[in-house]
Amino acid sequence: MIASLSSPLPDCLALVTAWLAIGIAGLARPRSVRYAGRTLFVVGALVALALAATAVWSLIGGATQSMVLPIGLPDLPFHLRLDPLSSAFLLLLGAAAAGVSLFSAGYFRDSDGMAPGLLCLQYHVFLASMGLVLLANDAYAYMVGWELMALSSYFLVTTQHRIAEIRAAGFIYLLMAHVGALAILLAFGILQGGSWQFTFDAMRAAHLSPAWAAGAFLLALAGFGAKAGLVPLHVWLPEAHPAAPSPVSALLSGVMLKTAVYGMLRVAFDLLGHPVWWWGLVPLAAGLLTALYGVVFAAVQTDMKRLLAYSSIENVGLLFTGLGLAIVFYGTSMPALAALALLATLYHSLNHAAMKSLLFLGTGSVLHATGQRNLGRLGGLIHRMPWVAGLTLVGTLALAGLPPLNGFVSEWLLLQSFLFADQIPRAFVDLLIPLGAAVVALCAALAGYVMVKFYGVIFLGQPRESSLAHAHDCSLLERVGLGWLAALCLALGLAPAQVVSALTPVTRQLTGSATAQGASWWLLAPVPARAVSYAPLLFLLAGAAVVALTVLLVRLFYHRRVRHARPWDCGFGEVSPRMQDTAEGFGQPIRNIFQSFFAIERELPTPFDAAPRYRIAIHDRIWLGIYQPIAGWVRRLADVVAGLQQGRIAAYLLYSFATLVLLLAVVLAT
Amino acid sequence: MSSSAAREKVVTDIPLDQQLLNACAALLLLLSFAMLSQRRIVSLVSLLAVQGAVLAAATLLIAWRTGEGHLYFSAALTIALKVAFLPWLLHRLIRRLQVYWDTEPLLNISATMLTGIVIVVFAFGLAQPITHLASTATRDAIGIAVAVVLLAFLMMITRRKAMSQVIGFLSMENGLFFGAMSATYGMPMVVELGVALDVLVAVLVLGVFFFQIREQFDSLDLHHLERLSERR
Amino acid sequence: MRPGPIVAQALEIAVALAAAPLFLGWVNQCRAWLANRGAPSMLLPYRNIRKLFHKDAVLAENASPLFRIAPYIVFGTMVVAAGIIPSLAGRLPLVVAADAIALVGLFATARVFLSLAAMDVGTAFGTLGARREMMIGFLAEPALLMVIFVASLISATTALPAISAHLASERFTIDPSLAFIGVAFTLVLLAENARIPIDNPATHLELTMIHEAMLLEYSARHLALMEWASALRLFNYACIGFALFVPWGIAARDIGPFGLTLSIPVLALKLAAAGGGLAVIETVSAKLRIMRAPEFLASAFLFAVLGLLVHVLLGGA
Amino acid sequence: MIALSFLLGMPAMGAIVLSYCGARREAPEINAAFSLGTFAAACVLASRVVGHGADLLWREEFFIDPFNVFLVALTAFVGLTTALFSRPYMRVEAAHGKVSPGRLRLYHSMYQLFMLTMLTALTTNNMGLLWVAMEGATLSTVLLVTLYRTPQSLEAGWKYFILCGVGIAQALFGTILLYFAAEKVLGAQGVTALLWTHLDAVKSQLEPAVLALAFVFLLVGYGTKVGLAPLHSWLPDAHAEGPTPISAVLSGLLLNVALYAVVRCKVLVEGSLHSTLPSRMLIGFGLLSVVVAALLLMRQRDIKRLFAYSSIEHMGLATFAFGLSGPVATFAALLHMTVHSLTKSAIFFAAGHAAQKAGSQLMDRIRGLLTLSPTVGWGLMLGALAILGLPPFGVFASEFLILTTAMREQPWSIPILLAALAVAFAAIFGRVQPMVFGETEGRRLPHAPALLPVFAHLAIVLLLGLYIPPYLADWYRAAAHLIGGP
Repeated sequence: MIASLSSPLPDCLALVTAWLAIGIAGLARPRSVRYAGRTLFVVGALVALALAATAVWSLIGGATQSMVLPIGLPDLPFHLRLDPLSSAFLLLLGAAAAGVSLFSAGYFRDSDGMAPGLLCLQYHVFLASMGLVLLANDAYAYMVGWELMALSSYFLVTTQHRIAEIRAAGFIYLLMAHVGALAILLAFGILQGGSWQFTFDAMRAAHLSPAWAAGAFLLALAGFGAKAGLVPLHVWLPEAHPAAPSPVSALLSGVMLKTAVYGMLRVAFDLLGHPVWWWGLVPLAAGLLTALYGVVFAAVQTDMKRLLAYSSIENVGLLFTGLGLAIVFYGTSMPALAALALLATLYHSLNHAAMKSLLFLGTGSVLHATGQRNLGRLGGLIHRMPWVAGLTLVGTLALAGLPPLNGFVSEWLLLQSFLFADQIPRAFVDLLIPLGAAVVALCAALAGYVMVKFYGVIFLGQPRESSLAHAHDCSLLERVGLGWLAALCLALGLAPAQVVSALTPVTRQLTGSATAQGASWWLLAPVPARAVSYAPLLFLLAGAAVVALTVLLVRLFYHRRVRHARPWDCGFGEVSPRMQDTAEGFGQPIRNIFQSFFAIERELPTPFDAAPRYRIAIHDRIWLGIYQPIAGWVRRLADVVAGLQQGRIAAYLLYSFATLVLLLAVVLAT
Repeated sequence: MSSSAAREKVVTDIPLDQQLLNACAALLLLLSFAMLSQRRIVSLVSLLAVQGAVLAAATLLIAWRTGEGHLYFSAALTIALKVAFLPWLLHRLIRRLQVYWDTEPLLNISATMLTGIVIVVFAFGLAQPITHLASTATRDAIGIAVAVVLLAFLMMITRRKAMSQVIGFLSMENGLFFGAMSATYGMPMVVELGVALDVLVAVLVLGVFFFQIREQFDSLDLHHLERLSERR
Repeated sequence: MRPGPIVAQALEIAVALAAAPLFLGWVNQCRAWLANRGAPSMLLPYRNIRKLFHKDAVLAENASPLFRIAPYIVFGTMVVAAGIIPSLAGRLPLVVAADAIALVGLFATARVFLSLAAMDVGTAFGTLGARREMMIGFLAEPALLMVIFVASLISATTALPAISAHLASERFTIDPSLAFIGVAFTLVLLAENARIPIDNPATHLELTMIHEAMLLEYSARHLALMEWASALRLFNYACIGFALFVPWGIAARDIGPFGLTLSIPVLALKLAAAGGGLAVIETVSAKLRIMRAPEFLASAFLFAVLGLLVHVLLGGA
Repeated sequence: MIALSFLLGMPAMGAIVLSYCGARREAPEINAAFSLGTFAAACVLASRVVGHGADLLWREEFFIDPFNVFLVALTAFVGLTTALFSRPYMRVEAAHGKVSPGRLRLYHSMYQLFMLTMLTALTTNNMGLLWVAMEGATLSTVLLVTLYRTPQSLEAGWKYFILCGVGIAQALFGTILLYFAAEKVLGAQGVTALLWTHLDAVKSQLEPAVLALAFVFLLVGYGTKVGLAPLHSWLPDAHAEGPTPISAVLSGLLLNVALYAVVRCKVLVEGSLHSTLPSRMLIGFGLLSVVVAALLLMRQRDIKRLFAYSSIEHMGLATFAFGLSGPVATFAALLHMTVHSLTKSAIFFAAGHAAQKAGSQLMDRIRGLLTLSPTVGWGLMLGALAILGLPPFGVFASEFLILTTAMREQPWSIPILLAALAVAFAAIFGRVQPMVFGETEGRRLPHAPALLPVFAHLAIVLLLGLYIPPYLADWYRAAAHLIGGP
């Protein structure tokens, strides 16, 4: 049936290649902002839109297509495949990249450390490599795309390479990415199952013993977890995301993290075929831990991009929670529920792509306008930057998980799927998993806290620095980019039924089942047996009607007189910006309540200090407790080995001699 | 065990040439031990020359016994290179560079000797499977060849002077040559020539080296050459 | 849709709008009585609101549009919530729009806007109030969600009318977990509505106040809407409590005139009792230091989680 | 036949010619011209093999089969590009007064001689000649390592000489044992008993006990030249202290050829032993080398030393892969040899320029290359990323195959490999990044770097990562078949 249609896979391939071409075209005039920045990025955005459209079309078609390219290894040319799962993530890529590219077209300046042409190349290679990851149907193509993605994004992260911290961030990023990639590679090594065919088709057909299969699953989880920022493999994320230019942070957070989710879904449901239920407990537990860890750390950050980065960790945690839940359900023969949990994961991936990209772009505009990332030096920007403030508010509310925006929908779906966890026919597990719902609820509420802090400190209140008075709103292209993403947030929030039905082919592909969808186009009712429903449009209309009616009535019966005066503040005389809560202050309750999560380093002034200074630094216990000791061990081991290489030729001869004698002895013994 | 077996054979029906050959082998081993214990570099060179001479004698013996023409050539080469040229060159170098004594070796002499004996036992054990298979008259000498090689190795490890290390290296070459001789009556001619050429060039290069080292450090003591290391 | 349900829906909202200040007045009256003071009129909240509507609005110079919109949004969300919660009848048109989880989301929306508005002017008290409100929020919200979660597990749905219908039908077979979540819910209700022991609605003492601190910059009609919204919030919470714990008397199926006329007096009765109970709790407990508030709410959260465990352990099978 | 005479004759002539005129101003060009001639001959030879298949020449003393032909082509190619690179590089060294005209003559002459030994070692069918050529390779380069006559270079040269000399002596003993075993089967004519093709034909009849011992000697001998831990100690010193072009050819060619010798031996021994003992030894040496090199990488301060250790690591990986046996792993190992050789020499080119610009080989002194000279900076960065196994470069392709194979065949080795690769990555990348990126006080140097070799190599490595031409793939397959069995 697909053969008769003109085919979306070649179209996708062409679009991905077009990205590459755009990137290379950037080298033609590498120094020209107008050419490489303004023009090519807009073209790239159009390609992204086309890709999103193709993906939607393919998703609706619901069929699977594959092809083979004449490049790659001799026995392993690049295999490509477009199926509902990859279509869904291509849609995510295209939709988010469109907004980010438009924004970038207006964002990149000449002074950003790297020539615009090079940026353009790396940026579009990054996009194209993500496309390749999503289209790949063999391990080699997948890994090439995967590592290329890491590499190109590394260069983007280190755009401002003259700053030592940014270099350090780039280093740890690429290191973790590489180690993770090795783990994934090894997982593929298991998955090929002795057939030495590294195509995904062969892996689907391979039969693995339970131990091997579990090994592959866990390796894949480690690899993809490292890319996604799953605790304790998250350490690179809060360093790299803030270091990157904002549009890149947006792509990293919004899109690249999702490729890890894609990979995990691909391996667990597609390549392994029949995940065992207890496998799901690992991502479930890790996801819950990650979510809580991320959001708690987000709440105490003072750098706006770090805050968002930690919030990304939280959301990744939620994604893996949903994924784990889906595996548990699927493994215990409850495919319909697995489909529900999977739906929550997919939906949240889309949501997070839209809202986190939006927020990172918003911080980019703020950064350009003020030169500040530190929350302690921002404030009151809603007056100077109304566009950015307005559009960012949408993202903020969405990320806080408030109805009727999109963040709430996926949260709702996730909680709904948790509601069935007590039916899992495994003793004790049915008791433990519902507790996960409590963690999810806590994280969702904390996310609200974080977002109020984020928005309130940056945009509301009084400017904390006098220089902020010169802040300017963003350019037109940036507005368009932000607007596109905000519109996505709204659309995803208000039309859940449509999104769910579009995602149904994916859940059907992976679990063989699908969530039921009620007949009403405005009503999301995935579990008909339970008569639960959510209709954001109705909801919004009712709310809007009430508000409108209130405004109308108030004006009708009373008046609309307004006087302006100095803030009252309980009659306190002078109101200065320094009297507002700082970012540290806003995080104080969280610091107290979740004290055990942090390694806090405080510097408190004594009462007699002439110039009192209060400083607080919050460190990651995992970094201090796991990574630093490992580095220490390796260094000590290196010292030992280096001691053997001591410069004396007699010793070296002795090594040769000993080796010879040892090997001879071995041979004699056998 | 090998020595006792050999002795038994000596008493019985071993032909003279083979007895002579075994004597050569024993001599070689003895010379190796002598080199291991010798601290005077001039004497070391002399011992090396003697070792070369014994080697040449053994080669001639084998050549006479088997009638293989190329072995005569080999013997001639050995005499020219290892008895005449190399010792001459080394003596010249010693005189030019004024290095007559090695300093105290890294391992004291008696310990070195003890280790040497262990090595000889090991080498004989090692040679067992080869000896069993060899059809040559000289097969019992294979173990000795291995021992000579390993003893030269040991000597290189324990010495502190560049010069004595080189002598150890050449002694090792001798052991190898003897091994080839006793196991297979020598290698094909092309190879033999190549090996000889290599040894020659090696010694020439070494000579150049000595002058360079001497020029740089005013001594040939190896402790100058222990800077490049991974220790900090 | 037939006109019947829409009329019923409108009626429910109207009742909520009207009854909310009255309920607040009733609670205050009870408290005064219990404290042996002369009680103000039950209608005082109405008078206050009316007075405020008449006044000129005074805005801080640096207030942003967000500050002016917020009261309408907060008020609007509370009204919509009132339309969703089955206070009088079950199957009303708005009910399908949101289940209990969405309801929690709705409350969160109101809270976020309230806090953002409080931060807008940039005064010390505003931000302080916002921070404390969010702190209480992030602890109370999951507790409330857990309460609803347990109820949902019991009744296998998250739609509030269905939950209350299910609970109402389960006559006298009390699920032990309900006791736990009942306690949790009460604690959340107290915290979320700025009651003692977390907050004192009657004080403007800077160091202890939460809710009032956020409203300091508001005046006139904006303040009126905010006050009305908080009255509505209390009312909504009370009605959620009724739906979960005293689910009788709600017109589950029949939303005709008869069912409604029956359920209005029942609701009034429940409100009266609840107001009295609330006043008693507030009178006998002392205001907590703000640092203790997290412990208070954490215990609410833990009670709810315990309820969950008890349910899965005992009731689930 | 003629092509082979040219292949070996070109460098031989070059060595003679340059020993007379190697100090002239145009000597670098002459050097490059001879290398070009060699490369052309290699191309002709390769195309003949494509056309006619394997070939025995000159009374079977020399042969061309799929295994060595691609190494010949590779060697000639890297020889050519290194000659091109050394043109500006050595000029600058001479201009800085680091080398006198006499030494320049020695350098050029020995360079060609080294190429001759390499090509001889590759093309000879005679295991004895192979040994001679390997020893010749040491001798021709040892004086090049000490070209600068600094104390360090003398020390490095001495260690190189002694350790490799002793090592190779063991290989000679191994060869003797091999001959001894072969003589039994092939007769004592002494003509054919050392010819690899003949040995290969009768390998199953060779005496296993002798061959096992022979293999130990050969492995220790040639393994010293491969730089397998713990025999590797000479390698970093020699690489770091010699002139950069020599580091490039040592790393890119000598190690390959030594490994080639090991593998030739392994084929014979494994055929005789019918056991996996040789493979297990290779696996052990490979793993140990990877681990030791990775740990020592952590402590490097000298840029060339750093990449010398990286060579040990990669040779270890290739050895490991040969040890895994089987067509896939062997294919991967051959590919790894190729791409490592190309990448590493490219890195040495870039590192040489970088050190020249900074006036020091210490990495702490090399900063902000991207500002000083973007092309050198990018060359070094891309080269380092390539050698670290990031796609789409070819090293990734081979590591992909090696790791996936190891995962199935020797899963116990995986944690070790993984940890070592991670440590190596951190060590190298952590060093390269601040050299390429960051601020610098240095000024741009007037002379233009020789970038064609760097980017030509990287381009080929990139190509091999994405597309291996069919004839090359066929060679690899045929070679893998030859070595690893079906």
